[in-house]
Amino acid sequence: MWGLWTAVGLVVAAGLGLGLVFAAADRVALTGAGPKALVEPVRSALRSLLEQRRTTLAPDRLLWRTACAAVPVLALLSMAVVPVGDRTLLSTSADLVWFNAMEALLWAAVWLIGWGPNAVHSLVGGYRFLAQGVAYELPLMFAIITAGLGAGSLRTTDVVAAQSDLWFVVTMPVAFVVFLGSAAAFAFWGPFAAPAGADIAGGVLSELSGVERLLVEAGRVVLLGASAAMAAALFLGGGSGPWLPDPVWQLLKTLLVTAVLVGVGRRLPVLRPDRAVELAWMVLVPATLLQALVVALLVLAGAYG
Amino acid sequence: MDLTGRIRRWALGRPRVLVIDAPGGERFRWQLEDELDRRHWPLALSPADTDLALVLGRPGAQLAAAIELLWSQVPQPRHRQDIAADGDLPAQLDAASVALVDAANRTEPVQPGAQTQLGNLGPEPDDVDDEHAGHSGHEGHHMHHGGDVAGLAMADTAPDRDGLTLDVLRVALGPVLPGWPTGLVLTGSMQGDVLTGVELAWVDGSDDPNHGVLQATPQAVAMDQLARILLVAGWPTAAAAARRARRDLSGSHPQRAAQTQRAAARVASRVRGSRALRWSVQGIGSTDRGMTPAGSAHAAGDVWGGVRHWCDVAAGGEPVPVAGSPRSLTEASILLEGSELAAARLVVATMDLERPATRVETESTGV
Amino acid sequence: MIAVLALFTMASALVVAGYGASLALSRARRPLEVLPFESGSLPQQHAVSRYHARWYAVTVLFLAFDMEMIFMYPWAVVVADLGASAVIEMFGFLAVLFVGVVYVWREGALRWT
Amino acid sequence: MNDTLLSDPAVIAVVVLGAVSVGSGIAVFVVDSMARATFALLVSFLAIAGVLLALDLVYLAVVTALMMTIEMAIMAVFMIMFMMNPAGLMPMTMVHNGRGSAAVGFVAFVALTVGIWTTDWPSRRGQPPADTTRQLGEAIMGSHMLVMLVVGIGLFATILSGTILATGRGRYDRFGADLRATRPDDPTPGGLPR
Repeated sequence: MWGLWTAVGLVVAAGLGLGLVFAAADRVALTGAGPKALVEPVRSALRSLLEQRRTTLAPDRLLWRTACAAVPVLALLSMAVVPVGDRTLLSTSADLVWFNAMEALLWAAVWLIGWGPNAVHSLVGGYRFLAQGVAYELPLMFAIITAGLGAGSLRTTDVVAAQSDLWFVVTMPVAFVVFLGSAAAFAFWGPFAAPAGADIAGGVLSELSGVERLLVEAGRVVLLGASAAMAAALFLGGGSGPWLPDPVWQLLKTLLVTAVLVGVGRRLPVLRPDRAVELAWMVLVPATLLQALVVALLVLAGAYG
Repeated sequence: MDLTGRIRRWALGRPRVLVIDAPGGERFRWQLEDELDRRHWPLALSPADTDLALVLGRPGAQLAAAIELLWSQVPQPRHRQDIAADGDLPAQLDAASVALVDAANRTEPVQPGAQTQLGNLGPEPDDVDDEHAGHSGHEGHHMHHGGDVAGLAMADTAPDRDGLTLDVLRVALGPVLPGWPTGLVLTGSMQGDVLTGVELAWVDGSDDPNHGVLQATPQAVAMDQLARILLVAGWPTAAAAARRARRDLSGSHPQRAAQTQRAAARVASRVRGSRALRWSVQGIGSTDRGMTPAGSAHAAGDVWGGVRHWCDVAAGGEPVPVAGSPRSLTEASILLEGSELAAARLVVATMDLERPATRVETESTGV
Repeated sequence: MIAVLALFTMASALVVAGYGASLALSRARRPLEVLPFESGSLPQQHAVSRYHARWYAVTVLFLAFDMEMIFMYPWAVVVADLGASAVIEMFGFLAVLFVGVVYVWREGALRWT
Repeated sequence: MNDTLLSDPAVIAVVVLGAVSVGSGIAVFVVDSMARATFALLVSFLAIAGVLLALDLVYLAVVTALMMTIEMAIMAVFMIMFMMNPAGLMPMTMVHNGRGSAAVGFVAFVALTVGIWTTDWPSRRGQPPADTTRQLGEAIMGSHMLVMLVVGIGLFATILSGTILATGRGRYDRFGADLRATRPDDPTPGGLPR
């Protein structure tokens, strides 16, 4: 029993740690401040805890508050299949689908955060999130399936093990990029931040203060951190690497993915969802399908051992 | 100092700032934003996000009412401060920061609930003489067909552009929104996120004699406009770069002029060269529905054309005239009719609206 | 299964702890009751009304295409065992659906109305 | 119930989640708000996913949660687009013809319950495989291939007919009667030139 709780505690700590790292990197990219910005996420979190909560006129309080709490819970649940060290907390025959499902549940949570407070900007933000979901859900699924296809298994540890000879990113570059981009879309961050855009005064976040804002913001960064770790596991060979122990490699790769994601994401303006829908269906879906076809043919040719 | 007090002080060390500026004080807003950027104090996007509300200039009656409402929406700990143009800006911000920490160490009295506020602040439309029924408008005797719930009416219905009869929501944008022109108010109806029945107006001006004179080069003004567009377009890093360039352009360092020019040109070419921005905003708010031929001398009258125009001016080059960019509020409201909310925000941010030179203060709204 | 339950419990406990910390640290215990933010104007109507999402046509396409995922996840696992026929069948299936996507695109239903 | 098949915690989970599922299913018809009704239904489906998880059918459980969440979110879009008073701010009732529907519901419930308890269910032969997802894949790509092909054509037909029914404009409105226009005439431009 203690073994289980230790493992769970480790996974939660890893999730929070990855989120903190992502938030700090994001802050550095945004303000151009030096390494001192590393404490800024902690300061922001504390500030949110000091702050009074808010409620609006005739809100749907039950759904609103539940949705706010759901965002960090879902982000942490998605950590169940992300390898910490050389194993995952949940190891089933459908790990990759689990990760996908936790992101899918955000459809409901984020829309409800927009719906809850009975406010115009927030509502528009919630609908923008669904529009983004319609655009990016399928490319994300295809990207995840491609990794599973290469390994012939939907178990994360099997996917990592299958990359002992060749990292998947070599044969699946499109899937790798699309995976990261779609993960950012579901965390409505960077170029996908339209649901929380400045043009709608923060959108789904516009009526949140205090601990509720903290929960949503923390959920977003934990999800992004978990996605970076998952990308390292699915496409960059997880913990494999010379000289250093596996967990160190895993951490280094995750940090690298985080840095690249933040660096690229903050260099771009928001890709407006009304345009992204068409682009996603006519460019990303065929591109990821072709990627899957290439990988399937490689599987038939025995390229993955 | 006790531990919780120290924690509070540290946590509030980088307060989030809601800047509310009365018309006429643009130049002063620039200085404030520069100082905030220097301190890494983030700009708040909404009252929920706010610790410090800073009021620039002396707002007229309409803006004062808006500030009162916004202030009621800011959660504790909070501090509101009027920032004076003739004072020492860093000292005023330091004082505001100290006052915020003080505010965090005491409890404010509970403010009246939202429904009461609606009764107190709201204009009682028809039934002012109706013994102030607005306080608890459950009776549903207001003019709206659906009756009121919690003191607020339900949305009306009207046919939309797909021929469906759905709800229309009366909305207002401005005067206080991130990246929104100072003092502009847009009222209209929304179906989904499509704006119809758009009307634009200016709120009353400042009555401060020191305000109203914008002494800045066209280049710096263009850079300011660019910063605003980039904020609305969701590109915060580029917006910060534009604000930095604006600061250098409006500063008086003759010996660094060449350097400043190069930096401004760099920002402008970064924005102009952004394919993602171009893809995202091209064709929005087009005055001629995208019929401008590719090699035309005029920039297309859409948001992208506007961005290019401002980039050219900001880089200190010869600007390409923008075809049919609206200057008056009437033209602008025609252009905004039927546009999506995000598109409308971009169009408004790109427009160079002519504000009446004298302050707009009618007899009835006089203080 | 038990592990998932434990993780859910701990994540929920963290949320509760967040609320607890907020209660301990924040001076104002009761949430602030405000009118919804409408950029400085009073709201005139309840915002939660019938909302016309202008991308509803895409959802039809999305739902149909999405259904196919139920097949594709298990398919990915067995490709290596079943060989070329599985790949041909799945991509034939996807090709048919993608013809549908192209049709929808040509009809302009991928654009917001 | 045979306790070699289901360990005790699993049985408890199935019972509790089953109750949650039924309870939130009832809530769908009790609440005033379209949003609440939709998400009560989602809770019901998620409880079913939990039941499947407790039965160690991981893939089915997770895919149920995934699909149903997305579908309920999209359903919420349509419910709130077309139903009056979607937030339930004014009291209203979610049911029409209450007596008739109650009767139909009751009869269906009784029929199903009787069916469940009177059927002579076969007892399990052998053990479930370690990898149920693989088993599912083999079934789909092997013996049930015809089903999948029919579903494929069905989905294709759904896409076409759904789009025709849902959109008011078509290619002739966009490219002109002879489909010759180089640029489509749309109210909102999209991400691609055509």
